[in-house]
Amino acid sequence: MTDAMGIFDIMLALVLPWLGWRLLASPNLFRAVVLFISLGLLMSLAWVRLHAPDVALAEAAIGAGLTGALFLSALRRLERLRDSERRLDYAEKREEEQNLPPEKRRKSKPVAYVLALFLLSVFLLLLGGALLKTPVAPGRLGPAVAGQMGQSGVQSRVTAVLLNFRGYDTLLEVMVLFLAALGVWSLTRVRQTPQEKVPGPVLATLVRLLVPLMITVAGYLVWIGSSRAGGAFQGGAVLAAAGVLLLLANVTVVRQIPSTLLRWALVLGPLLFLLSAVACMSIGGNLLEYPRQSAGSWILLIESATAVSIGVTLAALYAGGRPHEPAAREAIVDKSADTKVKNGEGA
Amino acid sequence: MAFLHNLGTICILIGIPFFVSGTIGLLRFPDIYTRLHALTKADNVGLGFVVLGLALQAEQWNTVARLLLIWLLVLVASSASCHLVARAALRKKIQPWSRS
Amino acid sequence: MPDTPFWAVCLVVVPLFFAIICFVRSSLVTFLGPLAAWLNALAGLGMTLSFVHSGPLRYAIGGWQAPLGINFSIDGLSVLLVAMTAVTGLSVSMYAKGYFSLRIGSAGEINRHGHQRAYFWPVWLLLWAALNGLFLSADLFNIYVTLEIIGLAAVVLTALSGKPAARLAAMRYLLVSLLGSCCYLFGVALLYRSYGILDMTALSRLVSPAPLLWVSLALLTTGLLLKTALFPLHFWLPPAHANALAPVSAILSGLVVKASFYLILRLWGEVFAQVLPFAAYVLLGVLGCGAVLWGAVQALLQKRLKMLIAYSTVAQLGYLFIALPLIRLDPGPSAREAVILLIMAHACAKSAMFMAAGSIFLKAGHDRIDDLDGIKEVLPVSSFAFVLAGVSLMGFPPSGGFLGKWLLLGVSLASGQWWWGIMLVIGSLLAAGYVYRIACHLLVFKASFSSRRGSIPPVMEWPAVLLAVLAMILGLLAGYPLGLLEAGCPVPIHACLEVMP
Amino acid sequence: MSTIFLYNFSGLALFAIGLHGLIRSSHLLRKILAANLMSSGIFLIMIVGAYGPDQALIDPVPHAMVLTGILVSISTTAVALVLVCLVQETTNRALLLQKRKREQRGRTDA
Repeated sequence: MTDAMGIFDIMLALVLPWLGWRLLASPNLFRAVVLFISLGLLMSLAWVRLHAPDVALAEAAIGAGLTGALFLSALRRLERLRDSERRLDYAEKREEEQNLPPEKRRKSKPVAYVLALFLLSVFLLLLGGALLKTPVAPGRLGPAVAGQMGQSGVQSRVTAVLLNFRGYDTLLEVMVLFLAALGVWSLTRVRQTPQEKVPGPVLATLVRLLVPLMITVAGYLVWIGSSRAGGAFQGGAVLAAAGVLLLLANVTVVRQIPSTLLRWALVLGPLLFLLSAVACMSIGGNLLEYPRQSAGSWILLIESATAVSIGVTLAALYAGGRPHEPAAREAIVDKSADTKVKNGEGA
Repeated sequence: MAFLHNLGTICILIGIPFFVSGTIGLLRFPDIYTRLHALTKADNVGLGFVVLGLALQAEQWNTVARLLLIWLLVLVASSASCHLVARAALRKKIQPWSRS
Repeated sequence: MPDTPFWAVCLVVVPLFFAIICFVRSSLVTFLGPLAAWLNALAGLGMTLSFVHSGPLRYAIGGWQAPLGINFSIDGLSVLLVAMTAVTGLSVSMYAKGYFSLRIGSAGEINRHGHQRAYFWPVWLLLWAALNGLFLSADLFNIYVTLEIIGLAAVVLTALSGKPAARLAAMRYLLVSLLGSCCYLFGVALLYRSYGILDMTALSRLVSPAPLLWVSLALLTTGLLLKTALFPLHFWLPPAHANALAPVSAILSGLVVKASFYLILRLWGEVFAQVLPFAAYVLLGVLGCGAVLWGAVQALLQKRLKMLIAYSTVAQLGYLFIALPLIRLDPGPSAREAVILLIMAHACAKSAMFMAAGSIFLKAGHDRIDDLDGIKEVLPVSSFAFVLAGVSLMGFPPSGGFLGKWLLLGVSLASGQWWWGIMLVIGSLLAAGYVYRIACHLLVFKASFSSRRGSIPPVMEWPAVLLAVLAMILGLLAGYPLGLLEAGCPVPIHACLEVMP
Repeated sequence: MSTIFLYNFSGLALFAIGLHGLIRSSHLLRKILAANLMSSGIFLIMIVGAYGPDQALIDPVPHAMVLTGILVSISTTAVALVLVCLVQETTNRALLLQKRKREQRGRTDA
């Protein structure tokens, strides 16, 4: 049995870089993205082999699934843009060129490139050699975590590290996600999906069947996260997948979510996390120092809110832009500013 | 217990050729429709056998239930995505392959 | 009066909270944003005052002490940088308030849509929180997360301008920042792998020369150098800083590049100072010399005002790296003090320059240097602020820049490595060249300058003056900040047991 | 243990391939894919470092760090992809190989 697993490990360890190479060398961007998704799935197999089930879940859902969906939708958007600009003939030649892999495009290899490649490979060889020579420090923080597990309020060690011992990291991490949503919203508006594009009966049934199930699974993952693999990130990813499915099926309800509600859903997790971090101080502890008896409930509360926000945020990232807000508000602000300036000029 | 375990192993072994043939079909068949056919049909049967085998080896009932749920979900997902891919291909006016 | 940990927590929590509220209630953003800026500045002030009383300490977040949990390590260096961020950030925020509510000309001409203001504030507040978090944190991985927030927020702010050039610059900035973070993360991963610890103070006791340490330090440093834009890796900086909106440019040039330099200073000056060979410092110093020369020469050649300021940032960052070998050589604290002075003076001066340039840009409608003759007739305050900041940048006494360079010169002569001193002098002469060039156009050359555009409100002009004056008199006030620095050598971990309840 | 150690090298290889692709590819989408590969490689090395033959010997801290890292990388990827679309919108191509001069002039004509 162990031999078989050993062979499996060797194959997987070889296939991962090979796929990586193939996907970057592939002339077709669509194929590259598909290879990227399959690489993500194989990565999650590797995580399972390395006894990292939490990471495996997150990788399969976020690293492969949602990132892949983001890439595919970006690709579609790029192609649509390109199609609309086909008439610009000077661009066309470039397009042909950019679909070629870099190796074929630049036949001549300048000396600087070869030199850089050489230096890089020397560095990597050194790195590899150093990795081989240096043993992993024994134990690291593992024993420290194990020693304090009794006070963490949860049974799963990864969750304990994420939400308790290093909860501040996770707080900032949730802010990164919030920032990404802010960034995407600040850059562009969501693309209008044509009204008449209705999903087929199969997709509609699938949505009706899967979305409630996915929400249940997300809740389960958050719940089980306190004792086993799972947690806010994984649960949020499943919620996000449900959101992406709804967006794909172009369900009317999703399009009509009021923007205020969406904004509150986006910040629910970050806000609650932040407020409970501060609340811990007001009870007399440090920042994020949960009361020892009720730490489990605090963590569950934070995780649930965070999972909702992560789900909404990731789905919003997939939607790829700020929603069409009631134009009135922006217009009013603009107008008042304009009149102010005019008055100022007049005076 | 050992009997059930062996039976499970046999089921898994039966499932593997289906996966292999599905994959060969994916690689060797001429057009998208036939490839979809190979992929979904053969793989679903293969997965059924593997799940059955694992369920026979499982030690707890809730593991069996979860395995069953996984199998059902994969069935739903693969048939739905097969349908969607085929529909998209038809919309793009990709002609089904014929021997002529 | 609240204690230091309270202020430290406020410095991170308050901007985060207001960023969230600004996003949810975007109609109140004109009120909430500046309010948050004032509160932040207040927290910075409170932090500094209580630090003077209580001295350095460590704060265990979540109640978990260092190896297991994440700690704030509050020492003189971090307090100084937090205070610098507070002063600069407050001025830029005031400027931004005026900038976004001002619309000169028709809406189509200067394309600042309402959404720019709505998104500027939350992103800037997140950036501010991350800067404070970075300066306070003692944990290498936590610093990675704050670096990510800083990088992503900086990119978003750059792209906010919406102009094609800004978008391209933001794209390039994002890729560089991604590469930099990857290298940094790799370095942290390798360090954790071989030492099993993420806390910087604890790490500094464990490190010993080993192959894996060199590799991980090379990765860490490369990542940070990419983000700091040291000379050969500076290619992304000028377009990004020059094409962003004016308050954004001030933030990027004044504060964001300092964040990653601060980390280099920590790692090279404290954590790994015992094991790193002197040659490595010399290498960074040489690159710094290259930055000083290349940046200054490029700045002299620029036709656009903002581009010139951006290249001047490249040059000024070079000084900071020249100081690194001198810090290593110097037995006393003066090289270290000099580099802090240079950082603070540059933050003030460069933000002032970008803000003044933004006002000039708005008034004139362009920033071609040759066509700015006589702008002092219509914008006397901003022109004065710009030139004053420039003069402090080139190191005219009694500016902070002067004192910093003077100290460095002293160290380089005392240690016998006088060539660093020569580089400082050459760099200052070149800086004088480009500052005088602009000063001539802004203040000296006579021309009738007519602008049909509306007036620039005082809230956009005076913050720049304030910062420029501050940069100018920093040399006189230097005793106060440097006193703080001496108070706070890094706290050993066991000391926190006494401080913490 | 020895076969597990192999994953170190596939992580290293992924990092190297990603680095090469990030610098050498011209299409921005491919650059972003390459950056994702780089971070995957780093994650792999981190998790291998945390490996223990027994569940109890596994160090959970790198697992938590990698989880954080995965979310960070999808955040940056999302922003990057939107930026790529914007770059293509304004310049007709998703490349960075712009003439430097044109870029610097950009604002002057505004």
